[in-house]
Amino acid sequence: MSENTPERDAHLAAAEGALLRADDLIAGYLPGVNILNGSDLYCKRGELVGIIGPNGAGKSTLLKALFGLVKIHSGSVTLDGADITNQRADKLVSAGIGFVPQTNNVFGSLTIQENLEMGVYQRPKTFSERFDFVCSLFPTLGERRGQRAGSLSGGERQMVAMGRALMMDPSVLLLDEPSAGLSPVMQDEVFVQTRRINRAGVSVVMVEQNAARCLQICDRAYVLDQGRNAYTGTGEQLANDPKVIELYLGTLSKA
Amino acid sequence: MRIPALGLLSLVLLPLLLLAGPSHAATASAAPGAPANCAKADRDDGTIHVRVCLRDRRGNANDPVAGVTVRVSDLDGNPIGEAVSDADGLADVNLGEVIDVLGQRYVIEIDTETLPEGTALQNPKDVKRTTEQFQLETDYSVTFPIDDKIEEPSDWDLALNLLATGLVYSAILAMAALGLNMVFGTTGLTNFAHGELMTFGALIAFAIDSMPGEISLFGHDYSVLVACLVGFLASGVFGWLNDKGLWAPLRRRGTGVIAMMIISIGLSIFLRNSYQYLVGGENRNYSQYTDLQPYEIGALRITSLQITVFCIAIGVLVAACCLLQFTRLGKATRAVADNPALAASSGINVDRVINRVWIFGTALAGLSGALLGVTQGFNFQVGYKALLLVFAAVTLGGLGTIWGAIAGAFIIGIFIELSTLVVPDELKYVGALVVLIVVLLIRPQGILGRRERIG
Amino acid sequence: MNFSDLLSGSFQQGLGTSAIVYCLAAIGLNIHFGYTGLLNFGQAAFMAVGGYTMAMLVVQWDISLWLAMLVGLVLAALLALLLGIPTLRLRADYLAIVTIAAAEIVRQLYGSIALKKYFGAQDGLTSFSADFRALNPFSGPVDLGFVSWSKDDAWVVLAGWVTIALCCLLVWLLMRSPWGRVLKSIREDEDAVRSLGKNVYAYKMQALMIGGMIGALAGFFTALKSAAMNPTFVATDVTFFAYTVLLIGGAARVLGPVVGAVIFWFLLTFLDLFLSAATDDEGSVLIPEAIMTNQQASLMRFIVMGLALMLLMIFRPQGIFGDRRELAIDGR
Amino acid sequence: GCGSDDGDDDNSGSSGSDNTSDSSSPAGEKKGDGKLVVGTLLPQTGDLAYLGPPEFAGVQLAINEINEAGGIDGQQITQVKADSGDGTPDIAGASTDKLLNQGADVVVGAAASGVSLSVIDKIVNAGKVMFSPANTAAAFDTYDDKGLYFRTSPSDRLQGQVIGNMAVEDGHSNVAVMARQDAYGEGLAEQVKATLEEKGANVSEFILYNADAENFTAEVNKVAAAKPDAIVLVSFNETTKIVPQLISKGVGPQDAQLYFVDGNMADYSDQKFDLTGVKGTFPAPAEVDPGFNKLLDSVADGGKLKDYTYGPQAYDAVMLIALASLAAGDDDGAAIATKIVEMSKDGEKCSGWAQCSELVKAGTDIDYEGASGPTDMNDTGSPNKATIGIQEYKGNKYSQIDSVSGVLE
Amino acid sequence: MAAETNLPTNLEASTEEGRERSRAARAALADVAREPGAKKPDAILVADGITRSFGGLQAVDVEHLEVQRGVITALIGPNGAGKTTFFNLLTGFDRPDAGTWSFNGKTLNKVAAYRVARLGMVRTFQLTKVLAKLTVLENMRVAARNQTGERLWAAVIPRMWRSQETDNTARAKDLLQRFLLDGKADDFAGSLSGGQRKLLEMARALMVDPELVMLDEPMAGVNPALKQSLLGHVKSLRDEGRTVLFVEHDMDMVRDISDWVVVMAQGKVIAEGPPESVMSDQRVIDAYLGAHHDTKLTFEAEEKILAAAQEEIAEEAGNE
Ligand SMILES: Nc1ncnc2c1ncn2[C@@H]1O[C@H](COP(=O)(O)OP(=O)(O)OP(=O)(O)O)[C@@H](O)[C@H]1O
Ligand SMILES: Nc1ncnc2c1ncn2[C@@H]1O[C@H](COP(=O)(O)OP(=O)(O)OP(=O)(O)O)[C@@H](O)[C@H]1O
Ligand SMILES: [Mg+2]
Ligand SMILES: [Mg+2]
Repeated sequence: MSENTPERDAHLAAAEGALLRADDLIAGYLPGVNILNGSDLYCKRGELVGIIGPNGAGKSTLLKALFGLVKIHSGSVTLDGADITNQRADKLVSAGIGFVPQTNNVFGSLTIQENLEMGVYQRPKTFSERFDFVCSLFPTLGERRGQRAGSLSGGERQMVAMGRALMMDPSVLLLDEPSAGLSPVMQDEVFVQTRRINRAGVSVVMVEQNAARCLQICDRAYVLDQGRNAYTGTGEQLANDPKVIELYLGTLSKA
Repeated sequence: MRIPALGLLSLVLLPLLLLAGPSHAATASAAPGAPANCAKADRDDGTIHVRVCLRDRRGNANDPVAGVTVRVSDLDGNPIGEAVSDADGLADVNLGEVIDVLGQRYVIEIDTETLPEGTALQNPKDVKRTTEQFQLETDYSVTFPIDDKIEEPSDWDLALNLLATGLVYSAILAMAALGLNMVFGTTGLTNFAHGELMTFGALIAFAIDSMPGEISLFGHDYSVLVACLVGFLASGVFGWLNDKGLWAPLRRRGTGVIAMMIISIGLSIFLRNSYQYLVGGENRNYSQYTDLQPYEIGALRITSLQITVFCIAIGVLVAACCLLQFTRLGKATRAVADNPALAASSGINVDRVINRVWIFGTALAGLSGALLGVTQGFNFQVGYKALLLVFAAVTLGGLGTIWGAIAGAFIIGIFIELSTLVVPDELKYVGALVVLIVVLLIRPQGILGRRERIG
Repeated sequence: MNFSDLLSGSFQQGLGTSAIVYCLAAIGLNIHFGYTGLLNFGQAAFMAVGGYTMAMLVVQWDISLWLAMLVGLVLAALLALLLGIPTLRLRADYLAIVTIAAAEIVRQLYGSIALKKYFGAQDGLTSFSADFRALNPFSGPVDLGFVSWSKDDAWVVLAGWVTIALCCLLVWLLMRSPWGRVLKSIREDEDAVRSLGKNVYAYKMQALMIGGMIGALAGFFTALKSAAMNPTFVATDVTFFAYTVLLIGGAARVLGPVVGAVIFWFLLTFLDLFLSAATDDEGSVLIPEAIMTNQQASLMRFIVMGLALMLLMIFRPQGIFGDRRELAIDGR
Repeated sequence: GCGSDDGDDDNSGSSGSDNTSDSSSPAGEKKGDGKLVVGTLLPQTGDLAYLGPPEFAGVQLAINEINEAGGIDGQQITQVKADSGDGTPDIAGASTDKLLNQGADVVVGAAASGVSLSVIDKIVNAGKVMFSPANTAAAFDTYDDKGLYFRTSPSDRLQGQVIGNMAVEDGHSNVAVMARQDAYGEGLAEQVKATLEEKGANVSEFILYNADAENFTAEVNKVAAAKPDAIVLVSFNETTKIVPQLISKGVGPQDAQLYFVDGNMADYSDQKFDLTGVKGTFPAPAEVDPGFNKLLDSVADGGKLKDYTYGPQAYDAVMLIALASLAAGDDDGAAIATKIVEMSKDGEKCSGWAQCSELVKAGTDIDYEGASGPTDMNDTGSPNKATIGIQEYKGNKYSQIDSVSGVLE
Repeated sequence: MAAETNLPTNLEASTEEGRERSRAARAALADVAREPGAKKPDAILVADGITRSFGGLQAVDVEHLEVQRGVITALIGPNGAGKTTFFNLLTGFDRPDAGTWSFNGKTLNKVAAYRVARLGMVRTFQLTKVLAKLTVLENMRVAARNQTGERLWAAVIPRMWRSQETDNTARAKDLLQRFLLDGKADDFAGSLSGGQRKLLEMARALMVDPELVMLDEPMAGVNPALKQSLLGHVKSLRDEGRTVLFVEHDMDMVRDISDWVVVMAQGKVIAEGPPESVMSDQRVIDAYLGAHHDTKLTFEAEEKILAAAQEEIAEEAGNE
């Protein structure tokens, strides 16, 4: 679909051998309306990839498409060389992908503990060990394990959502705005932990609106606009690119 | 799974022995009514008589009372005839030719003075009968009961019996309610065809039962119970089919819950009429347990069938609840209920979980239908007629909550029975439905439901 | 088999008195469910109150039919109020059950022995339509070529379609107004609407009352079309079939109920005529008795009806007029 | 039977209600098309569907009998069928339209009084005869039916009296009455109760149950609590549900005298419970023809009937219609209507088509004696004389042991 | 019903007079004590002794709180501090166990949520509530208040509400443009992305023309560039004479636009004051901001943290 510019060629070349790789994705919710218009993405083993972009750019859609929750009309997704395009989500989970959606990311009628149990649904034996780990990150969750997630505050929900993904102990983690709604101290915690998990060998793709922060910690980042990759580069490159700053990052946080 | 299954087994096996017991021994018991020795005269002379049959029935006896005078007069008091009761206790007064008697009215009076020593009318003041216009070309029988005071049936005894039948019915209802609630809980579908799923179980059981031959175990005939079991299993398969053939493809297409609800209405119409197509419109009974004499425990009269059905139902309910509460599948169903996309993201095979729920839910419904059929006969509408109550039960308990469905079913089932102590029988459902409304007024989320958080 | 007879017979019902009743009931439901999202499964109750009030007042108290209708409308509105006060604060599913229950209660009360002297128990009420018939402009059967009605039916049909036209106009005006917009918003998210300063409860109540009063109109026609009122006319199923009618046409569309009702009755009659002709003992038997007897043919039309309803919802879940895009937005 | 539209359309055009009201118009002038078309509006679907088959069979039997004998003046009777449903959705109206469109001159039906009331206007205003084999509601006696409504099942007043009298005669003074709450059950049960009380018996429990109800356990519990020595059960097909429940509460047929009525007198051979000793009544001639039910079986759709309720009445309805048509020399509804009452009473007694039609052709005034009893009618078109057969069960089959005649004013 | 509003009529335009007034209001804050429950010179909203508990959890326990008219007040606090619950209580979406509060001097106890909104106190939801099957534009139109056409009788006579509708539409389009949603005006709101929903929610609240607008995390999930332009818009609200109370976790935004900050923790107000003073409050830093909140993480610093983390992991692995 998308014409092959030199940048794209370079990108494709670099994508060789990546763990998770999506090529020329075209996807959308309604027939005839494509939200993704040929976006590429790859994530190497152990890499932390950030995705930023304006609202409605298709960031969440991209993650959902990777995870089989949005129908891909054309293009392909591969995991470790194997084609996983339009695979059922639960299969992807067993293949080692974890996903934290942006909205509706907790089971409201289940307790916190049950929410976390869902994270290890396919490997219930590992529960207690992972549970201790997650509780050490978010002490509130441990204290309130019996509370129904539906009655939690926005930030607490976000913790549960993140906690559920961490329970999975995945090899690739897809995060959609994990820091949204969290207090600053918690946001720090999330970023640091994400990085830490990543360093421990987990490949991470994260969508963030806290763009400055995101670019700081990620190895590489994409700027997505109208369903296409507008810019790619390392976090540092993008964070200092004046165009990116003007169009996507704003100057507020630099002030 | 295994522990509940064992529990279920023991719960079911115990009362099965009851059913096999010699409950038929009582069949040839008490003679019906009183021996009618004031038998109709074999007379064909074109006259009409007044016949008064006097019997002393105090203390459950039934002795003819002889020598009592009975007078017949017209409305103006002109005497027409009188007679004295004979050795059979019969006093017979000839009124005359049919032609003359038809359209007339008479007064018939008993002379209490002539009653033998020690006897008295049940109602001493009730000594005179005024007839309507004669319309029948036959003798006119009259009675003046000589009997003990009528003892008012005790409300407590009645209530006890109502409670017992109510419990049995509730337990059956609860299975259906649980089945409905499981499906509602996981898919959000208000399944109007649930009644037909119940009927399906009953129908299969009926089909198995009507096959020639019987199924015996240790010399006892268990055909019907085996048929119910088959109905239960077949319903599970039917649930599987339902989901695979209809609901799963619909989910895949992203059909909304409302559209699905309407589809279920269509399915209900389709199935219900198909059943009638297949088996016709009459009530039918299964081959066993339609002539069980009750055990009498104090004032309580209860049959082995009722005990068995109750135990089976409770056993299944307990097993199902354990399954839902404590197993991974149970949690998965609740997760899927809550947020299917997220459940899939957690590695749950949503389709499979929903499929399981359909299997279990339908199996429960089918068993419930089969047991309904066993306790009160089969009809193509057996499930359909219960549907409103099942809905009421589920709502009353709280939509989507396991225990709620069961609690609701018991409240509705028992209330329907007990309410007849106060409301006319024809309105017994009205009472239960009013309770439903009242409860929802006080607790809008149902008895065990929870409030939602806003913001 | 004579197809022109089949068609004319089917049109007679498709445009006839029963279609009118279900159309009106569905218009009421459209306001409740289609636009406001109120899951009213007790439309039969409003029909019952309308029909019975009208019939009862004329029969027992001998007042004018028109006055009786007015009272019927008022009582239907009151029933809406009575049902609404407690239930409109509840979640939609609960409203559904409460209204089903209410419909059942109402029907059983009308049919009960206790109230026999007012409502005639299971016999129902008759001889109340003199005032209506007196105004009949037709003096003989009406033949439109492809379809004909007896004198009385023709009058009910005429009055019915005029009423429907007026109701549709009302719905059309209401739903394109800001008032209708608030209703649609309530259907989507009550809390959001509340936060914008709208009295959600009052709007829902208004919708329930208006839809209920249109339900009462359906009740009037139920009674007038057969000059009788009877508990079986307002059984729970009536509401389900009214929903069917509504969804065939497409919810939240002004003409949805009209198209739905015509199609529903046309199909139902067509199937009946066709199948019974096909299985009739005399004439040409298309389907041998071993496969389908005449009695089974009557069932077959409901079987096919059920199937048709399913298929329609599967392949055109938005109904004839609905907007597919709208369905793709998952409200849950 | 769809091909006769032309003739019928003309017909319905000219025989509107206007004509029927002055039915005194000179005879001799024929209004019909010469071909009697009998429409049947009986339940095939819904709650009362099980009542349909015997009624359809009764109609079919009569038509066969007449047609085999050469029809009415050489013209075969044709039948058009329609389903009256149970009111949900209300398809009786549509079915009636269908019958009228197909040129029915008379409509046999409906079974339920409520359904009949919902279509009576339509039928009589079209100038057609409506003849119900099963309606018992009092409302029809006073209904403005333009003289076109008839029925063969006698008002339940006689039957109620017979049961009441029988119960007292049998020596019972403590009787429970359990009846379905509808036009049929309620009317009959009220009469039973009145008769019992008039005769001094104590009606210890009087229960009207909702025929839609799923079970009758509460009702049966109440009956049992009253410890009656006899129970009158006024019900339809739900009898097979109620009897086992009565047994299970210790008030079954072996524990208390059970009385059945026309609605539930049936052959229960396929049931496991034992009805020996149960008595019952239904309108029947003094001497029953045991072969009649077999004949019904032979014409029933889909084999042997489960019961025969209202089958004879339906048969008699068609017979009376055909005889009236023969006597009037016309198949127009209004013309038939003027003769029906005449055929039913006062004259030379006859039964069966062969015998009666001969007499009619010879110009004799006949008194048709039906399969369901004397079928004498009063001027409102309801039976005013009836014979009630008293039946007793041996095993689960019954036979007539006696009969009682009665008259109604 | 229209009479319920106490709003000055010319709020629309951000007049010089308005700006002057808001400057005065801000200036008046200078003298206010920097302690929880401080008295404000011109309080639009006053809450007293409000408590709400869920089971054993005391979610809100506010002794006294005043919100100054005509300024932007931020409400911050750790997750689960009770901010949203407090909003719910104030706006009638939930009932407190105890307490009284008033808006513009009018006591709001037991006042229904929609009346609160009509009085001029409008809130948004943290978890957005868009009207999914209405278009974005319709979402906006619904919000306009005092619509004649929303009365049942007037609704059937289009003449009575046509012109008003035109005005509302124009205003709605204008707002949508400011929130970069004009391109989506005719799409169903249900098809918006997470951030777009936030924007619509805010735009819609403004469409009500409120005197006090309460935003619950309006910027969470909003793109930084857009956020920046929206800040200007929020500030202009103040200049129009409106009062803004918002909950936010983005400290840049709080610092940038708020005139006053209230800090909640565990249901209680623990600190109040201008942004700088509050953010240097040690308790606030401990409970909420965390050590790194203003030291922008440099890549080197980050690496250090990570190295420590890795060591930790290695240690853990060793322990097992
Ligand atoms: N309905 C409820 N049932 C039980 N607990 C509740 C309920 N609503 C809120 N809570 C609890 O009350 C506390 C305050 O919640 P609230 O939503 O007000 O927090 P918040 O300050 O808005 O947090 P955040 O910044 O994360 O949105 C939380 O701990 C939450 O779990
Ligand atoms: N369920 C849906 N149906 C139809 N359209 C949708 C749906 N979800 C999102 N869209 C549309 O797809 C586009 C991209 O949405 P997406 O959620 O991917 O954006 P995003 O980049 O994640 O934005 P944000 O930062 O605001 O979350 C938007 O224009 C939105 O309107
Ligand atoms: Mg997004
Ligand atoms: Mg919050």
